[in-house]
Amino acid sequence: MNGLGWILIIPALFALASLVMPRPRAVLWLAVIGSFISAAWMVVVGWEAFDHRVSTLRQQIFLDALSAYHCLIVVGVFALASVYAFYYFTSSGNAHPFDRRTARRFGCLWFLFLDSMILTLAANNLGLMWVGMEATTITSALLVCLDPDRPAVRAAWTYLMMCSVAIALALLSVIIACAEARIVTGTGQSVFLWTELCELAPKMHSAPARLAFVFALVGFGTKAGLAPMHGWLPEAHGQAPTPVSAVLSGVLLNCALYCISRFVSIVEPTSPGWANSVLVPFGLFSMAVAAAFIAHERDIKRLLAYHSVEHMGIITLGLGFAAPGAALFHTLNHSVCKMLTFFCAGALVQGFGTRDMGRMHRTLRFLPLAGGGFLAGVLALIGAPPFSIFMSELWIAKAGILNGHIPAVVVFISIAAVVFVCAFRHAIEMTWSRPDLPPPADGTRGISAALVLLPLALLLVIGVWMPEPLRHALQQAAAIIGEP
Amino acid sequence: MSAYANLLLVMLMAVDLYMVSTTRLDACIRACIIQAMILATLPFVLGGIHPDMAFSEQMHFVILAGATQIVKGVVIPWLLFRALRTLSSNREFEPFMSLHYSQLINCALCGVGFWGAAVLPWPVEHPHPLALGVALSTLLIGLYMAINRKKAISQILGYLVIESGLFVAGWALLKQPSSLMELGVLLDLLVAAMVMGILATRMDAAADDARDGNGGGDE
Amino acid sequence: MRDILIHLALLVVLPPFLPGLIQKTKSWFAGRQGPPLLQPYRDIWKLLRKGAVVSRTTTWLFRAGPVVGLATVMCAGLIVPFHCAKAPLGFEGDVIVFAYLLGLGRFFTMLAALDTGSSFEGMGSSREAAFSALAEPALFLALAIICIPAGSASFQDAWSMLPGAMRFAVHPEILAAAIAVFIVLLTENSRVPVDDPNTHLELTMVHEVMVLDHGGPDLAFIEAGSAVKFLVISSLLTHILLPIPPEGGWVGLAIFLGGTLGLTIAVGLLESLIARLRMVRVPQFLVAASVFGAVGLLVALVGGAR
Amino acid sequence: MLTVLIGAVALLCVSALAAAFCSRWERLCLLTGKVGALVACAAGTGAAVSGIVRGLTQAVETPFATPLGPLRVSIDPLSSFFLLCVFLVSGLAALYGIGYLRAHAGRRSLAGLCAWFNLLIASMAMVVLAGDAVLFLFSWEIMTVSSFFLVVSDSDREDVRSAGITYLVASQSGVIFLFLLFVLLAQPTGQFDFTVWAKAGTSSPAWAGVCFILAVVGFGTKAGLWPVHVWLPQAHPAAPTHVSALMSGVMIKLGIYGILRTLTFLGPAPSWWGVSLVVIGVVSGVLGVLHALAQHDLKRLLAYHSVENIGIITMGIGLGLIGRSVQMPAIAALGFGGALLHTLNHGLFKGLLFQSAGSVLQATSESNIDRLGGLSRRMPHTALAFLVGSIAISGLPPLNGFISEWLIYLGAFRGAAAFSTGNAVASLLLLSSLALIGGLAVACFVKAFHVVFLGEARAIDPAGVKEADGFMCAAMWTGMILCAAIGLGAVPVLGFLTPAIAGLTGMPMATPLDAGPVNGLVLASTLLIALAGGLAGLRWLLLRGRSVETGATWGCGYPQPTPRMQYTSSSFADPVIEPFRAIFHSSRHATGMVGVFPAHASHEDHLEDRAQRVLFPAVRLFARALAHVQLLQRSRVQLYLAYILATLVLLLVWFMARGGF
Repeated sequence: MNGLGWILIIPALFALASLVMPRPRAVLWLAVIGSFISAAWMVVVGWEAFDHRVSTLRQQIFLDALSAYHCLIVVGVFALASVYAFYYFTSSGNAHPFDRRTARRFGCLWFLFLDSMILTLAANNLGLMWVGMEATTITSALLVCLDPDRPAVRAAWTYLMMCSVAIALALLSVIIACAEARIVTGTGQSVFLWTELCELAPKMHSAPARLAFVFALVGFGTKAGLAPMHGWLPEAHGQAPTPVSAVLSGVLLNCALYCISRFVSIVEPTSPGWANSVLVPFGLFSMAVAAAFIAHERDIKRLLAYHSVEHMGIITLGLGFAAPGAALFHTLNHSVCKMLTFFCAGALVQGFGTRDMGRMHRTLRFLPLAGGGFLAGVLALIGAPPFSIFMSELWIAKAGILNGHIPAVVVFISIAAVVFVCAFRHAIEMTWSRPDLPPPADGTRGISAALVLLPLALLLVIGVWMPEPLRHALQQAAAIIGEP
Repeated sequence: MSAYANLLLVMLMAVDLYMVSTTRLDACIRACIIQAMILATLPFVLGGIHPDMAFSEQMHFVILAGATQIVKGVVIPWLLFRALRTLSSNREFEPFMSLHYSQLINCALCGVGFWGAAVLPWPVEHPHPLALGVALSTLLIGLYMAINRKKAISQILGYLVIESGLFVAGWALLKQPSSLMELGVLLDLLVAAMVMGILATRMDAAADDARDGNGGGDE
Repeated sequence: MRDILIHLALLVVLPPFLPGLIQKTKSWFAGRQGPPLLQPYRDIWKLLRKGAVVSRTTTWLFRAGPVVGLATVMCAGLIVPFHCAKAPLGFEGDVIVFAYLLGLGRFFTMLAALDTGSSFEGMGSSREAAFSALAEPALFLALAIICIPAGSASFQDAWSMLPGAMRFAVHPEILAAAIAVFIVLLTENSRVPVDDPNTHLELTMVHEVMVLDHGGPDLAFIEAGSAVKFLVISSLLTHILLPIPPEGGWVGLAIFLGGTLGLTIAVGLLESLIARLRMVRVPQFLVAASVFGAVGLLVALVGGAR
Repeated sequence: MLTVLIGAVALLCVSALAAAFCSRWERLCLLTGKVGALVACAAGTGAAVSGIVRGLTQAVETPFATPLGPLRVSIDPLSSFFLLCVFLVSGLAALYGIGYLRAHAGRRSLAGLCAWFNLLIASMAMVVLAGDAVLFLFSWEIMTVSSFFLVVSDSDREDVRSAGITYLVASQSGVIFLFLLFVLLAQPTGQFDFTVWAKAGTSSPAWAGVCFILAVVGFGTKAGLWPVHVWLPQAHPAAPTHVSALMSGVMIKLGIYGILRTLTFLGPAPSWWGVSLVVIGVVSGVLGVLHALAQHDLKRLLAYHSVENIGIITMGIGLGLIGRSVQMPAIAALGFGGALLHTLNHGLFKGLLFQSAGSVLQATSESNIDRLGGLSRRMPHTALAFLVGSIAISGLPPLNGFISEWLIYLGAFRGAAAFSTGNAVASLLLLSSLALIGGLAVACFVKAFHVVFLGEARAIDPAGVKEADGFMCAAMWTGMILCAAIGLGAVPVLGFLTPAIAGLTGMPMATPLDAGPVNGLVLASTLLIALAGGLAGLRWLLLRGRSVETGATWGCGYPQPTPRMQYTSSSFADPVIEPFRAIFHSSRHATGMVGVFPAHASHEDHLEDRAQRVLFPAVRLFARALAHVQLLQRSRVQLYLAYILATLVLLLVWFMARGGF
């Protein structure tokens, strides 16, 4: 049990610790400290994973470049979300009081959620990965209904029901893949480790592998929020407390796409290019559906949820265009940007006391930090240039054309433009509309400057300059998915 | 041995059809218990346990069967009965599709299940005639139960039927127990059922009535 | 050098004679004796020695109008060849400068009229704007017909390329150009079918009402300007219709003078014979000119004039 | 020289940030913003001029690598000419902005305005300096976003915001075409570098045709070609004046720059490209000037004139393309030279017109010109500026507008004689429509000038009107001097042009446009001015001794003439528009005379842009169509489970139907 095992144990320990915390603020402090410690440990362990695969527990748990890349994004977003949770729960704008019992429940579930995500990403055994996925569903469902009011519970129910059924199908795909591997090994021993599956992949029959991929796509696709199975996403994000929805849409969707990319590298050797032809329509359909909803959505958090659906569509498109480097780069940009916009949206909701964007007015003047942060976040989200999402979208478009998907690129760019206009219109209406109305009740400082400026700075830097370690990490991770 | 297997699989199908056609929730939960018992014995019949296997492997079978029986047959029904007591009514009033149509649809779903088992390229050398078909049919019936029913409790039941369908498919495809996999599945099933139970009761506490899983207009 | 002197003499001396001739033709045709031929010279001389009455609402533009009007027309006179193919200021592209100089003159005349702020002058300049906007394409199409055989946009090349004898047989399209230029002549100089120069009812005027408020030297400049404009545009027509030898000389001068006077008499006759068009019909009249030009061009392109 | 340009752009960005931060001290913010802009523009203009004169081609790569490789900044004669336009007109707009914004100190946040203004200039310069597609798209989008924020700057008004949204929709749909164009051009080589593209060209003539169409539509939306010009008349009245001067003086020219740059990539051009550009130019020109005639708002009128002048520039480019496709470099040089010079000229005189319109708007705060009148006595400098601008934009001789139109005319005349029948018809169409445009432009600007500046004040109190302040007059006077300088100094200016158009026409750099006729032209202009001066002196001499009384204007004996009886813009324009009424969507409401002594009669006539009546409802329809998709999401878990089942079954059936897995 070298250092790798500890990445799972540390969050579990903090989860237990937070059950015995005396006061709510103590829980929040614990959350912040715990997430930063697990982040630090993950960096220590994960760094060498980019050069060679690190594994433990008889190969059951491992970290290769792809999972290390995703793990780093998860712990990074988690750390900042914990800091924001401190501001969110201590400020006065919330509907339900943050008493000791809810605080403990929140702390425990918060770390269990982190633990299950790390388990999913670090599991070499596909069954274990499935278990981790199911665990994330359960913990995040309970986090969504932290406030015991009716819509939140119903949203949590929808989320739990839908994802459990979908992940059941994903279990079927795991079973099919392992059964096929067992036949191909000829030893009669059942094979569950992804690394072995990968080696056996060229010898597999193409038909069962494709069947497994179809089930995996439907199962994990629902968890990733790909249309038409995205129904739960706006419900869950709309009702969840903001730090939870920030993490949900920031990193949880990436884990689901990570599982799909694992299956892509299994299917790829036997039927090259077939997986892309399946992923591209899903990506485009998700973007189209998301664009339609973004145009007329009034609830600020549901709007951001639909943006998540759109960007998951773009990442799937990146995978479909056989450009995993661009898709992974876009995953990083989207996580950071979505986190930023959710923080600012949360502060705005607390400031104005409502989630309806129609009733938020002159946000730039009354809540300059949150309003300005939200405007910049939306600009970044829709691909305005100085920020990095413009660069990753251009990279994906270029890859699409070079691989001959010209009609798909045409649709991709048109939908991106439609989303640009619709989202920008919402932001403009919020920032400058209705000068006559009075300022919101309490302009509480729902957010700290660091939480807004740090992600923005990161987005700006990556947008213009690709640092060497990031390029190396992207290259290694892309090689695993099968950069042609 | 396979004769018993066919018998058990047919009994499983019968239980599924019974669950769909009843509107009383407590009857459904009892049907679940029966289903759990069938699933517990199935590995012995289907899995090809034979006397000359090593003692530890045989113990493996026994532990798994015991665990399945305990989790699916005892703990989860107890949870559901507790949830049922807190909810006001015991009867599922009007599912979306009336019972007659539900039964017809279920037969169609069984047909689809068997068609799928036959046509789709499943990775199994010498497939058991019934196993995969029954597994898929159970899966589809469970999915249909979740879609058609309004009450939260009956949706949990639908989810359980799906899980049992998967269990059978697992055995049909993998043919021998893999400890980590089964334990993980059971554990998750247990926790999922527990959480659903809690949510269902809380929904009842928060909502005026648990009549519909989530009917009523959006706010 | 001799030609340039003749050209300048023609430009300064000849123009006022033409309105006098038109007036004489009309009165002769109406059976009355009419004012003497040199009357316009006397009018201009009289006006130059008078004072001026200027409206209170006007600015410096009102005074600049007539000055720029005359200057542009004189400049256009220097560009257009009279009795020979070469003009004192001929260069490639002078065809365009000629047309736009007339435009500049019109621009300042209209602004000077509008400066007084009277609704009648507004009416006159709005009609002038409408008609000249439609006349421009006709003029350019005609000029294009002329310049196509030469392949370059200069009067000198155009006139010297046109064959002396059998002109209309070789280039039938220049007949269409002649008609178009004649219509433009009538419009620019506000002769009868488009506008009646000596009507007294302001509501019906176009050009006259624009110069209503000018007096003294300004009016003299305007009178001289319109006379020179008549000579300049008619010189185009004479070059199309009559075979003026490119090297000019006395023969060229004689043909040019005969052509110009003949044209003036023709305009006078036209004014006596037909009444003016209704204000609404004038745009169709001008579009007809453009159509003639376009047809001529098609003939030129297809007929192998190039 | 490239370092000076990059330094200028950097200075602009720095001053933008500085202005944004010191938003509390308005004077300091205005100072840093505008002085920074002026210094940068001066340096930029100097560098651009030296670049043109030396015909320099230089490139440098950014040391750091963006995700899509290092960015290239490059300059060649064509881009240095456009840089000259960008920096010259932006400098004038910045100078004007100082005076214009001082009056707005109280009402609007100056920090935002100055910051976005400098960022807009910087991004426009970067678009021209971009050596590869990534930097081009990067700065193109920043230009769009910063100009959007400038248009929406006084965003309290609802119509300003809706105009902003219209502008956003138009520019984004243009960006779709640009994205596709650049990605398609990158296909054969897989790189975004312009020099690689110039050598490689496109894989097949068919693809070249597709790229050409994409470029014309994409860049045409920004340039304002018909019918994708609809955002121009919406955006300009909404934007503050010094911004609309910058936008229509410079920003729409980058659309033209884009088209020219793409032409250098697409290799040998078939002649149908040139003909189609001529036709588009003709349509834009004629319809632009006709719609300008029908306008009552000064800035909207000038916006439509931008459409007209862009039409003229496109005609020039079309003529040049035809010349190049039939290997007649002389005519191609005239076409491209006329188009490029008109780009610079239009930047100057359009900026001048917008600046004087802005001074009028600021002095009277009345945008409907039918209520103004007689302002030339109170605002002499502004009146003179508008007059000079009008002469220049109508292309009348002594000034610069005429030089560029004259070049295009020369090319058209030579083309008519030399081209084959099809191309000759195109050049004749160009010829006649340019003449019609010239005539209508004269009518339109006579109308605009006299309604605003001449006669008597119709519905405003002229006493309250005061002349624009020092900076604004300085900007206007510089503009006037530049227009006259280019008008009279045509020979050196054409020398400027030859290196810029060498790349386009494929002609070697050495042969300048044949300067012979240009000397004649300059001689004619100087002669004209001399004659006018002489006659004015004669008039002064004659009237020196005599009495010059002033009396009331002759009203044909009407007892009580009132200022409202003067000709207004609609009455002046009516006879001109009458033959072309079918082009507009006219809606008249007239309450006729009733009874023997009619008490009240009213006539109202609205002329709307047909392209707008088609495009706006189309966009609204698309937005409403998006609303119907909402039904998909009715927060029922059963529905979503059904979706999952349906997707799974659909996928399985789809793959089974395609012959098994």
